[in-house]
Amino acid sequence: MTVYLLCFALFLVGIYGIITKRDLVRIIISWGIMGYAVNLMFVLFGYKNGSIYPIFVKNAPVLPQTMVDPLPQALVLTSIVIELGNTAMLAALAVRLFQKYQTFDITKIRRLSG
Amino acid sequence: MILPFFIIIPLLTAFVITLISGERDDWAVILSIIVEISLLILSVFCFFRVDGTAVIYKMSNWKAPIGIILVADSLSIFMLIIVSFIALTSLIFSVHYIRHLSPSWNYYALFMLLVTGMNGVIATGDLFNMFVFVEITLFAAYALVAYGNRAEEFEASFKYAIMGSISSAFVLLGIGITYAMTSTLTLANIAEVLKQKDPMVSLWIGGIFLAGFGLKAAIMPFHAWLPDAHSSAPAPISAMLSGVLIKALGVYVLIRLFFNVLGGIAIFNEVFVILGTISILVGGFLAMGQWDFKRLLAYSSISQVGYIFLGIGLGTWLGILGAVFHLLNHAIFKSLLFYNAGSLETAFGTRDLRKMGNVAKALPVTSFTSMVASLSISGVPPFNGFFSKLIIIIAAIQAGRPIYAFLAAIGSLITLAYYMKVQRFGFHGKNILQVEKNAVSFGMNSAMIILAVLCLVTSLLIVPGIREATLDTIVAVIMNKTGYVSQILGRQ
Amino acid sequence: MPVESWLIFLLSFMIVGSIIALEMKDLLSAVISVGVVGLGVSVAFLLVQAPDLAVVQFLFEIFSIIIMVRAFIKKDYHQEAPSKVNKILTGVTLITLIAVFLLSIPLFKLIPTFGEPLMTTSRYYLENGAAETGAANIVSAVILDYRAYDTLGETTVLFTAILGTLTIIRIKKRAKATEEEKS
Amino acid sequence: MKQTEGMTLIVKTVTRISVWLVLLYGIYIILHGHLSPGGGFAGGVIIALAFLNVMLAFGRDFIKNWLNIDMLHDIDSSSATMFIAVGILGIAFGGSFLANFIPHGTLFNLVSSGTIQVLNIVIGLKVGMGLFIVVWALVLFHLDQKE
Repeated sequence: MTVYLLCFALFLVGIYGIITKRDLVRIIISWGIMGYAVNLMFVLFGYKNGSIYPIFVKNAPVLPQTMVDPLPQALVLTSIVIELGNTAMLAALAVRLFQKYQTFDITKIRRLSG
Repeated sequence: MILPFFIIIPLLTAFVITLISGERDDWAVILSIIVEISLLILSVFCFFRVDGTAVIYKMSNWKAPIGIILVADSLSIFMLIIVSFIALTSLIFSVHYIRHLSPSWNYYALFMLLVTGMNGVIATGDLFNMFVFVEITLFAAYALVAYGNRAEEFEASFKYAIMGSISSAFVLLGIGITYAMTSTLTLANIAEVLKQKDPMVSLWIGGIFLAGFGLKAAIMPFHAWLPDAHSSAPAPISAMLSGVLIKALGVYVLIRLFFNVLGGIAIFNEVFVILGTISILVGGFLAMGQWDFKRLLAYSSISQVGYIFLGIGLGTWLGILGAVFHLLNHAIFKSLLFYNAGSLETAFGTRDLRKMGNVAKALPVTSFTSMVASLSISGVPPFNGFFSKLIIIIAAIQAGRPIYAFLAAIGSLITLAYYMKVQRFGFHGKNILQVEKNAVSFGMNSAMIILAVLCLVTSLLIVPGIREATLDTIVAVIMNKTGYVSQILGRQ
Repeated sequence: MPVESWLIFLLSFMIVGSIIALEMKDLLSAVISVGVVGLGVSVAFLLVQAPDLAVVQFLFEIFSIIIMVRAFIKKDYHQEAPSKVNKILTGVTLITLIAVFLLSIPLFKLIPTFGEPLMTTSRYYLENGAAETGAANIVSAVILDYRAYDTLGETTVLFTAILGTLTIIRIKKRAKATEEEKS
Repeated sequence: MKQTEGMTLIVKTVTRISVWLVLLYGIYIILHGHLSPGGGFAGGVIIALAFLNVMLAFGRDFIKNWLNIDMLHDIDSSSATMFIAVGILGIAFGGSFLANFIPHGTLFNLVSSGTIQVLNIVIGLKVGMGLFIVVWALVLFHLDQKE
């Protein structure tokens, strides 16, 4: 149970980063940290004590009962790729914003009224 | 059997557009319009074929808990019709409009991916799959919001991207915890397993999903990103965002999760009612003070979505009927208003109501259709807005909550006030403005006329004869909460 | 139980690493230290018997560092001291986040304890995954046969991200390349 | 070889050998996706890193004529279309979308798990080309910045 709490703490560190930090790069970084925390927690849900990776090997027959849960691993593989796509788009947006506003400070990027 | 084609066809078009994309984008335009028309016909055909029971399609030939299933009951096909219809009108509108910004095939490929994402979210019966298709829709929306290459658009798109990523992180956290508790991902199985768990689990999962998908539906506490994103996007895209995206990604998913999966817990219904009413009032007040036409429309979207949440939160038959009907109406007249803003922008190059003048003579179609849209959004009798708001208010009174009914009525008056302001300044103002010759093309005008006609036609849905065939089947799906689960598990 | 104690050590290392990453003055070192946290996640995947994920996380971590460094390297940008308003905001957020953390402890008790997952559906994958799909690596079998539709969504997400990045950075396919030649 | 672009001579000679090994390793990971850890995604990134390695070592102009960038775009979109084509073939032969209709062959040997292997190769191509295009776009973007 403590492992899940530590993952949730890492998630909260990410939220802390997004709320308090002012420049774009740190916001992208803290979103990355949130993504790591969620992915890790998802895989930790699937771990079974004393069991091995879910790959059958030719000459070492392994009982399926002694294998880890493969489903969270498949889903987290997808969410890691989603995380990379998101980082790429946020980085592209931040670069264009720097080109237009000459700063990364989100408080100075205030062209939108209201 | 037709269900997967709602995702395959637009996805294949997006890939083919990127393959054949040359210098000019006319190929992309023709292809996407043909595809959109075929999707619309397909969805209307499906709506009358499905007779109340859910149609199940097993992906890659595996049963429900093992593989992924696509589920289509009348609620999801109703949403598919709205998505394809508004997408069709947006495409017709953007043929000429996008030539002003920067004509290239990217726009049409991303538009097709946006439609794929929404169709995927609506059709799927699997929790993680819904998350993946929500991500596709959001990525396409970020790129399209930043399509105009101006500084405000990058700023709006960055803020939208950050809010979207935070909500996706919450949704993924929710999916993780749901999987840990129920160890299955199909919505029907989750619902069945959650019944045996202690209710604290459902509350916790519901809370996280409310935070995640509430952010996408821009309910009151999470509405901050919507005015920036919807006002600085190109007009057809903000029509898609306001009219359809916050409904398909926000309202539809919350209905599916909180009614069919979690079985309509009383506390969350109460939360919907309270948040909905706050959205109506605050959205209305904020819209009063706006002079930028598109920002005013964005704020009014928040308050109109508040009506939908009020209707759903009541949980009674009439409340849900009003909410579903208002969902359809709002998609129509809000898209129409954004098209009007777009045509004003191309004609006069400004969105500020104070600078606009006597548009009635210069752009007759735009001013007439915007009058129709303003009347129907503020609930003037012959138009559709009046009936849906009336049903919600009556439902609130019947459900024994006169305060919310009263606040909803006030909200409707506020809407009337700021739309009259739009009409007085925007369309019948004093200063004469010269307009470029045929700035507003035939395509833009025809899109506006189609939607204006629809504002009148949809008010016929209230007639008892037609209502049974259409709206009642949808409300029946939402009302018998566990019906969805038993149909899917029953007919594996 | 070595695995749990190793994980607790690794997770606390990651929390400290990410706090350092956020508080660091220079942008580039912030990006690098988040990269270290990402590699920590990859090691944690190895501990939890997920080799597939460790490889993918490791490689994608390298790629996100390359993209971030490539995007932010040339920006000589120094950060001013945080204003008074910002200090109050940080204080308030810290208190609320700690409160949320303490409130969520009873909720995390509801989850089955670490190490005993209730594997109702995935028991099916393990028992007849190799027979039905013919793949020895069950994770690949799940990704590409049982839930192939997820992976189709996945490739579309990557395709949209790449198309979106190109649209935002305004690289049109052929037009840009020819223009480059001329200029 | 003009010495102006890219890194020092040592790096260039080493990369000239190591790039082919890295590419070979990436293809190995993709082909053995259903037997050993890693698969389409991991192998694709390795291929993208191999191209990146060449770009860093030999400089931008070398990579432009060594690797036709527009061809990468076409491979990217055509491999995505192939993924859907395999899915539609699944409808035709295997009953429903993305069904595994190719016979599975015997366990543990190389060509064995029907569409899983085909899809692995398609994803490997897609991820490899796509990710390199993203980095190439950022490079091109910085090129404009300088002018």
